[in-house]
Amino acid sequence: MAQNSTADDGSARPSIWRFANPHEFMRLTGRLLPWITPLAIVTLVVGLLWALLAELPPHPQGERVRIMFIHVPAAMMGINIYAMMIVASLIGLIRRHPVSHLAAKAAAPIGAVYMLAALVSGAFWGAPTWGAWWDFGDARLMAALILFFFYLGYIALWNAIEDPTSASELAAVLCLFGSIFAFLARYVSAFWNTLHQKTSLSAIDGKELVDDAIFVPLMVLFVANYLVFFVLLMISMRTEIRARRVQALRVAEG
Amino acid sequence: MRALFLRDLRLALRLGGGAGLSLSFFFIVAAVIGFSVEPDPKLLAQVGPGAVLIATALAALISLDRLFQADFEDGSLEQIALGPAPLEAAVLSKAAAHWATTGLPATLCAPLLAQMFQVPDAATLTLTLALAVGAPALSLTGAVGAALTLGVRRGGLLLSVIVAPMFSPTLILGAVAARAAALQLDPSSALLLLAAITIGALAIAPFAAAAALRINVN
Amino acid sequence: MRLEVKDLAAFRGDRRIFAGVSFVIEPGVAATLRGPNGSGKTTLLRALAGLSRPAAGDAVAADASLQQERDLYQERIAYAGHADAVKPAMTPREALRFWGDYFDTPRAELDERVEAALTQFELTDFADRPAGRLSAGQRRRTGLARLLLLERPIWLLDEPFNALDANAVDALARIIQSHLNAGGAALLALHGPSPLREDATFNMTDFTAVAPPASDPFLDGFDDVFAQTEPLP
Amino acid sequence: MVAKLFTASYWAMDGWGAYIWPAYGITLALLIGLTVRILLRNQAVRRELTQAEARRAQIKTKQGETKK
Repeated sequence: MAQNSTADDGSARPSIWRFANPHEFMRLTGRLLPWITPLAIVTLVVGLLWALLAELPPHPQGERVRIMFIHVPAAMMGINIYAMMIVASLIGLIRRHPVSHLAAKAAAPIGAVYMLAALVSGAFWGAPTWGAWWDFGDARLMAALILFFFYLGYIALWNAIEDPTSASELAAVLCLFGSIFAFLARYVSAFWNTLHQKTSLSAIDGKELVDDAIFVPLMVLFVANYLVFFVLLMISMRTEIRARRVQALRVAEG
Repeated sequence: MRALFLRDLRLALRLGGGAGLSLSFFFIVAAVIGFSVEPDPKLLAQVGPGAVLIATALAALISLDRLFQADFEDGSLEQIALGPAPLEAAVLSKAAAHWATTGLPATLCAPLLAQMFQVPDAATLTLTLALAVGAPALSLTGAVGAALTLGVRRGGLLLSVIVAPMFSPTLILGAVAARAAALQLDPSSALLLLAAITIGALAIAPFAAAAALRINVN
Repeated sequence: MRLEVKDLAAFRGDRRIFAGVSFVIEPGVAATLRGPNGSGKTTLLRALAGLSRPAAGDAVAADASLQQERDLYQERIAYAGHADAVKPAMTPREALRFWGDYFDTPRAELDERVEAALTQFELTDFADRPAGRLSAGQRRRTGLARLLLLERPIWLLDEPFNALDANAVDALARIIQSHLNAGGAALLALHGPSPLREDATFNMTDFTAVAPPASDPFLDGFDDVFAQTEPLP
Repeated sequence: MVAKLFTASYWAMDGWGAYIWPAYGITLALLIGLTVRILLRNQAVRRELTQAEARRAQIKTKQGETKK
């Protein structure tokens, strides 16, 4: 954990942390949003139509591969957003920049929703394939479930604490400390397979997806989801910054 | 640091009957799981290790809420922070006291409980070993959760939501070790990883908890 | 031991409590800190005790600076806040023995020093009764008795005299005076008159800044961005 | 390519349609729900902010008058 004993002077340095100043961030995102939002929508629509309408090559899974077009990007987003939150929390603690704390706070609900989507689509993939909606032995599904709980805990901690500065630092500590166990959960639940071999989600989806007809729409959906994430993140952060502004004004009056 | 550990133990013995209360809770939870499962021996043998692990985790979780809260309310936490020993050491001794009143008694009583569930001897031995190695990790991660939710009124529920996912690796590996032993497979890899998690928690949890305490105590 | 405070400032969340706090307390002096409730007396004492991180400025105890050598600095400070840090289930004797041991009082002298502290604060006749059954005044005295065990040169006391009866106040005043005569220093946050000679008095009102904090990133230099009503979210 | 949409066999998806469509449906519903929630909160906070800014402007003008 970073021990930040020296007081940071908080002035906006003309370095790459420029966007960390709330004022700069609002101006920057104000220019960015108008063109990135339509791009995100278009890419998403194209990706989805492609995934649903594409002629699939012969595949043992047959049509069920189409669920992969939803499950894999969602799971990836769920995991990558948590990684982004770890970085934002670290920057927030070390450089003491409130905006990066707000980035982590704004990203959490989005990550939680993506993780939930991954779980749901995973269950819908599992039901026809193994005949069970949920498999506690499947490492990827277990890791997704545990990470989803971390998201809920993180969001709950933010809402439970009034003072925004201590809330952001405590949430950052939780995010950083929790990340160790989120990472561990990914590999620990694979241990069940050492007891008895059976095919599971994690076993198959790596290899079969390399085929071009599947790979390209998958990539388009990846890019689409990242764009959607950035748009939602920027809007949420602008909301959070305004909320902090309202709080600061109220305190200054008070 | 030793002074704080001994004080917490003495207080635990004097106030909540020390290990007695958490031990009775441990047995109650395991018994309740026993009730709610068909008493067929083969099924019980499989559920047994799970029951013991769940009972241990819940016994730890229940008493985490007051770990720092009591000292925070009467001002002792401030004085502890001002003491010569670093806050990380104080967290370590409090987590050790918590383990001594919840994790340790559960580990000692696990064989007895495993017999009630007719768990085969090999699995009982491995389960007890897994608890002995894994239970401290529950107290250490729990201490971080308790420090994080210090400022929250009635933070008990929030504490559980935050800490339960952190218990998952230890609980999964405990179950895997017991199950492997029951199937006459080699449980050592699971036990070794359990030890690794506890050592990792030993190294990191005090710093995370101390950082959270410093934020909350200011 | 000399305590020098240089331009200390502290925040509570976004609000600036005080700024530019500078004063010096020479050895043998008991300074009094006055000011209305909520003016930051407790926040200043806690910042000087190293419990909360000041936003700016520094405090130096003899040669140890709060910002740079926090541990060395804290070894020179004894802080007694509103809460007495006494466990209801522990008796005064046990509490003092624990705090003495925790603050590294040599084991040999511990019992002797605990007894001395108990007698000085007139706690001997109920030293073995659980603190939960003691009166507020008696618990307060047990908390303050900890100061004698610690042998720290600088005492930061937050309204030490409230909940104490007349002769307890005199006893405490005598103890603080002997601490001063031994070259120690003290800073007392007080409401009423001080039973000690008031060598120096500082008032929080001269340190409380009225203007909103200058370096709050969410307040300053923000007006133009919000003035125009953007169509954007 | 689009004509395919109207053939029943397309929707059946070799019998797996009962799993594929709900998967897409729920995922999209979650995403849309999230977006709506974010936009609603954005609007609410913006309204709150304009009020706070207006109050602040009033206080500033009042202070301005008392100084004159």
